[in-house]
Amino acid sequence: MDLSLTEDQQTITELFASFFAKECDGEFVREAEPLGHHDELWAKLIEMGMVSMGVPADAGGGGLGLLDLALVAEVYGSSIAPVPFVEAVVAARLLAAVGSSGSELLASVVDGSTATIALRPAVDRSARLVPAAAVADIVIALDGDELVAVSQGASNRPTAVKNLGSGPVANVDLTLSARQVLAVGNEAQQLYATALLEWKALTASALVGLGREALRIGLQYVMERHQFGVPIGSFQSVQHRFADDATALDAAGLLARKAAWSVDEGEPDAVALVSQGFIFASEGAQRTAGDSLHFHGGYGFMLEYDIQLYYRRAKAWSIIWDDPRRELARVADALYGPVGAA
Amino acid sequence: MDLSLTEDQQTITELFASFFAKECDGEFVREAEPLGHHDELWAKLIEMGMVSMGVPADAGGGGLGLLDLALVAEVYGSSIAPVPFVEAVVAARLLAAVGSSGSELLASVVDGSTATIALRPAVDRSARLVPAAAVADIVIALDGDELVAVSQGASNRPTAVKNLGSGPVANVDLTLSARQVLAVGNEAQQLYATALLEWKALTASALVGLGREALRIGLQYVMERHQFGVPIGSFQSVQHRFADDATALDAAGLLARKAAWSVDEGEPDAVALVSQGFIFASEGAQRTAGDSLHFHGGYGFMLEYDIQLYYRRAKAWSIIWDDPRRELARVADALYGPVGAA
Amino acid sequence: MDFRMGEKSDEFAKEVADFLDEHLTEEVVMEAHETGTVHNWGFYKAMADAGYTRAAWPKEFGGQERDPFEMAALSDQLNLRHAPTDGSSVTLMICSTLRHVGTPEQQADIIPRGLNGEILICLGYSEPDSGSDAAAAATRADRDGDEWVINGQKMFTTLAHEADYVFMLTRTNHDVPKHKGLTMFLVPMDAEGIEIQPVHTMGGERTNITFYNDVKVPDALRVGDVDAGWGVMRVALTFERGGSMMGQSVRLVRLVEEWAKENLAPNGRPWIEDPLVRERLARANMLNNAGALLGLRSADLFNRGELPGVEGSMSKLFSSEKFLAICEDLVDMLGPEGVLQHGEDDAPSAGWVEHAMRHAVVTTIYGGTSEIQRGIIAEHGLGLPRTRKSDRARNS
Amino acid sequence: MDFRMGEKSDEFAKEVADFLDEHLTEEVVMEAHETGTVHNWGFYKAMADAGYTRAAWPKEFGGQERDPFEMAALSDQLNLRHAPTDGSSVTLMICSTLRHVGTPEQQADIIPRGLNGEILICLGYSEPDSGSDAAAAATRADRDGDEWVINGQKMFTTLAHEADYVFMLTRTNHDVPKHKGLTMFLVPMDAEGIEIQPVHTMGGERTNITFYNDVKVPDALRVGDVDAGWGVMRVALTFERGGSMMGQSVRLVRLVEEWAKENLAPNGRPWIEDPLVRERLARANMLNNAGALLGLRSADLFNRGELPGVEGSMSKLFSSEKFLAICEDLVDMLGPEGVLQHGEDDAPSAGWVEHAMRHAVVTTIYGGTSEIQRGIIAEHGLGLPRTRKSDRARNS
Repeated sequence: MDLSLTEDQQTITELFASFFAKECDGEFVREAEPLGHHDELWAKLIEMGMVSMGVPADAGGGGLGLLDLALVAEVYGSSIAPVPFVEAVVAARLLAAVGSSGSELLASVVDGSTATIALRPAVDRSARLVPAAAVADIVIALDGDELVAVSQGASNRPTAVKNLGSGPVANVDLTLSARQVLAVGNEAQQLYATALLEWKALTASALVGLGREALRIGLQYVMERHQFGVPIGSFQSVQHRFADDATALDAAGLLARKAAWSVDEGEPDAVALVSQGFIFASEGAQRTAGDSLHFHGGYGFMLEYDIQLYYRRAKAWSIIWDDPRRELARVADALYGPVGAA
Repeated sequence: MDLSLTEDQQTITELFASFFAKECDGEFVREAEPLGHHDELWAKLIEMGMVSMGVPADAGGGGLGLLDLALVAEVYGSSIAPVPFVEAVVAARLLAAVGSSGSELLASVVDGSTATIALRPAVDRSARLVPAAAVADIVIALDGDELVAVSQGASNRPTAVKNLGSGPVANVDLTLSARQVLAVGNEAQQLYATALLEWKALTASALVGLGREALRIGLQYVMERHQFGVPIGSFQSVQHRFADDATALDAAGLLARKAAWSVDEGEPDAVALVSQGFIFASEGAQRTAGDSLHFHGGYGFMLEYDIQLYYRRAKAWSIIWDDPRRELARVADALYGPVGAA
Repeated sequence: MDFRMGEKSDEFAKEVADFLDEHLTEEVVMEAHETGTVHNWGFYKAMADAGYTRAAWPKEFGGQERDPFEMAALSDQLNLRHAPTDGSSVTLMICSTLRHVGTPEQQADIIPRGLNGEILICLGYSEPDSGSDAAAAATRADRDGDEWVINGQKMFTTLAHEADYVFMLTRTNHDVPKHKGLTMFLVPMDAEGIEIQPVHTMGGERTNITFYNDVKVPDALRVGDVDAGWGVMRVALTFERGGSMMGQSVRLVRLVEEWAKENLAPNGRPWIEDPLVRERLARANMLNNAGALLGLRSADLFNRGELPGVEGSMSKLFSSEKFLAICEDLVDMLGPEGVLQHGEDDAPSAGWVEHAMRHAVVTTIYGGTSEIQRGIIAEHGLGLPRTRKSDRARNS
Repeated sequence: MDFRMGEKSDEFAKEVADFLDEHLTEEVVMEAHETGTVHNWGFYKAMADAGYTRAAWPKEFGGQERDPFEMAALSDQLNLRHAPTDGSSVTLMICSTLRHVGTPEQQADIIPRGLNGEILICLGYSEPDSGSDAAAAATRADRDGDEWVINGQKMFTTLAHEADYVFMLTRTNHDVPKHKGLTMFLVPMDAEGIEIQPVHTMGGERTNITFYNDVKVPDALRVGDVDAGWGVMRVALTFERGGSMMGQSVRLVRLVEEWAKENLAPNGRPWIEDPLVRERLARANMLNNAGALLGLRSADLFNRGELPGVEGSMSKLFSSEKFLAICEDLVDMLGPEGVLQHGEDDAPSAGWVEHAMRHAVVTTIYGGTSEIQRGIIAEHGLGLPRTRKSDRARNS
């Protein structure tokens, strides 16, 4: 066992951390609302290889594993940058995994196009609440028996719905754009399941990063803010809640990393671990952002303070997948088998 | 609306409060363990009319309503006296409600016999985990289609099981003692349901009393106990948890009283309110007893300190009924109708 | 002991419901939602005309002399219908305060206009460096003959942009312990030197920062004695405490119950048959019932001529914390659909759950944070010793 | 980054499992359970003979030089099987402390006997008036030539009735700040003037109060310098910190999983198909996984030659609080059957859930309460300012 980062992992996380530190502060995030997307920033990140690095080397990418990407996702989550990193990289890897049927689309992605993935199978040829769909060139969805990709030009992209996390979430009518079948049947199901697993793993890590930054913002505030003649960070009620939060986030970070690692390694408990990491990171991020916002007092609610950006996204990034208790039921399925299977 | 006690209510609660204050302290409770019953104390309470007061006047009792009894149950809960007050009074009222078929047994109860009630229908003629069954003369149970009473002599009372709450809980084989049918069919079901409703309402109030006393014990301890040169009750972490506990217990007390009142008044939401009062009082009592014990530090675990008596009973009195989440499902049934009924 | 609200309350509730059917139009509700200004002059005036602004007031003020349970019924109805009463309730609170501590002239001038729905008064307690520690207020008022000159800045002066007066805490004495050098004023918002800067919040509400530069206020608008402002503010607080959020929570849970009964889950059955939906709604319903009783206990105390102190803190603490917990839980329950905001056609419960969550957090802050309430309960309710560092600050 | 425990650990785990199959008999486990004395001399000796007492020790002590992950595997196996190691683990902790701060004579005398499973050492830190505030110890040691005379009382001297020594914190200087007047001793339990009073606990464990009346101890048994006891105790603490309860929790959840698979609910299906059972076990499993990683992080730090400080506090805090929460939740899940204690034939999971709940509460107390751990995390991990009143106490 070795919990330290490799040199490569350190290099790449520091690269993105310093990029975000320079290019994307709270003000920047706020200005990109309500759409929650910044084309120029995203173009720079694509240029840096943020998407292609996750594509296998034999498909022309950087060949990073899911754990490496999870470490980047932590950094991304801390910045809450208005770019669809998780969706784009997961969709790109999926296109690589489908083989020849996806090679043309993959090439366009490596070239700079943005793909995303619907988190739920389409119903009546419509995929609901797809993250990044309002800014994506390609939307991948499971449509009945088929795994399909629709290519939407700038003109027929769906409008984002007004949403809690100010993300470019949209409903996608799969009949409106050019539609291409990537895989069918069992293969389609399996590819799709793997992509969702990766999406959850990376989003979990992003939530860990988000939570850590929410904690940092909160700590800074309670050290600066004085009431009753002392910094409010000296009150035991503040200290103890942040201590619990920091502990939960550290545990969540370890669990999310282990989950991503277990997917890379093909460990038998990978599915359960990814779900657990996702749930636990969601809880940690939400609680920390909530506490941090609460300790800001009235300032926490002002749109011009950053912490509200984190509070809203902590919840939105979690539930855009599902009710955490439904996800807990899936953990049970993974651990104990589905009901009635025995 | 009037939330104050009537003069009669004040008189009766003070009567029992001063009795318990004189006759039953923590030491007394401890010495009655593990059986959790004290014959002499119970005899005195029966003598005082603690059971018969709950029997309708036309059946020779004191005719108190459920709300009155709930107020006494609060006092009883505070004392955690080793006597089966809730079971005995509920069973007595049930015997009164069945009419002539129960009149002989009722007479014996008014005369000093102790009855109890099985909280779950019997399975294979056996009633499991019946509170007070190890010390009761009469056990009432729903046995298939029939509501029955078995009269167990001192010689064929079942042995108490070793249990968390040190209560005289036992499994009752309904074939071992003289068995008498009190009611059958729909009538049996309804009588039984009412008795369980009353049991829950009174146990909820007992749990409120238990929680309040656990709080009082904890407050006294944190004022006396000094660490770092100050009473530990001056630490914010202690204060804030007890403030939350006190608030929850006050709310639980009001809810439990309203629930009992609503049964007396035949309010349409009585069933939901009783379940809610039970769940909420359970949570409040458990959390308060847990916090109080925790703030005792190592002393909380010593058998010779009283708080552990409360901690164990807070949980045991709750779950001897059921998993609180299953009870929450019954709240939903009461509020929204059972699933598939529409 | 009787838990029925009583015939008087029930009848009044019906009367108010009819009133709201007529006057609380969808437009009124939506305007408040969209602008974040939770006040509507027309609705305020209609409330006044119906006598509801003075419902609890004595006959000499043209009041209806309604008891605390009728007032609870009024408040329930307003909450259930999402009526925009932020402005009127603060104004009426200050009118009540003036009735106790105002000069005869202030009472004659201000109270009737408040009760008639003609003026709005906002609060000027918080400052950039004093929130929970309100007594640390630094905005200064300096005497200049028969006038006072006010300089400083106030935070969260909600509705200042609509208000006629700000009820303001100022420092008039710098040489005494902080609680003893404060004075209250009713500052006219049209005075020279006031600047209002809008502040928009996560909950969609608009509030303000207000700046005061050499604002001149006649001594006649001082409320209470010089340097006795802390006492005046405490009187005002007694009319605020016990502000329960359970009414908002009841409204929300009803909306979600309706949604769950009327909408189908993927399995083709109504959501209300889903175990996770049922458990959550049953629990929310339980918490609402418990919290409502804490609020009614305060009403019961008022009704017997007692002042709820700790009881009010318990009600505020419990109702705001549970309201927030319920909101966060119900948003989870909705899963992905929970992100949709009001205005999206297919948002469950018209997006009000999402909106309530963004709003609920602030209820654990304003009117005394949860931490302040817990401190009050611990000290005054449970008899635990002071823990706050303010001890030292106060004595220094 | 690699999350595999590694081949060495896996092999060692198997070896230990085989050892436990042979030596950890049902009788050994049940004796500890029934007497509350969580120590067994025979098992301790067997552990020593197998080299496990010195598993982490260097070759010069006959040790196996196992790395922190192998040690984690050892600890896992012992926990999973409920081995009675309270006595041996404290003894070995003191041996480690002596290795760093003991005299050559103490090292030569005590360490081998500890590693051989021949002696038991218990802890004498807590007193009636000093628990979390250990530095307030009042038990005094007064010099008398080449001896010290000890007078006082210690609380929670667990296993004192089996022990050969008590590792004791005493006050030797009354004229300096409280942390600076303490000295540590290894007091032989057969010395004259020691009285042991048994204390029985809610968790079924036996501990003791010990009284010391003019107990004479040679200076040779002083550990560390005079008045330097606080530093010695801190060395001992570094060997204790990070004590994770997750292993106990893993054992418990496995037992309940087995119960749920093997027993039928009233509907005739295995309990493991019940949604409320599934959700609870899935959650408990998640918390165990998260907590185990916090523990392994400490091992990883040790493995790289670093000392886990805040990380150890996090592991202790999380694992004990979650262990307790899991126990309370699983007891709820069992409903009425959850009241049944070990020894009742039909108790689910042989009553171990009920037992674990009564035991788990104390894990949030001993080895530093949750409040103490949160304070350490806040101060040393998050850089927040000291809040404890001890500041003033310490400086006074």
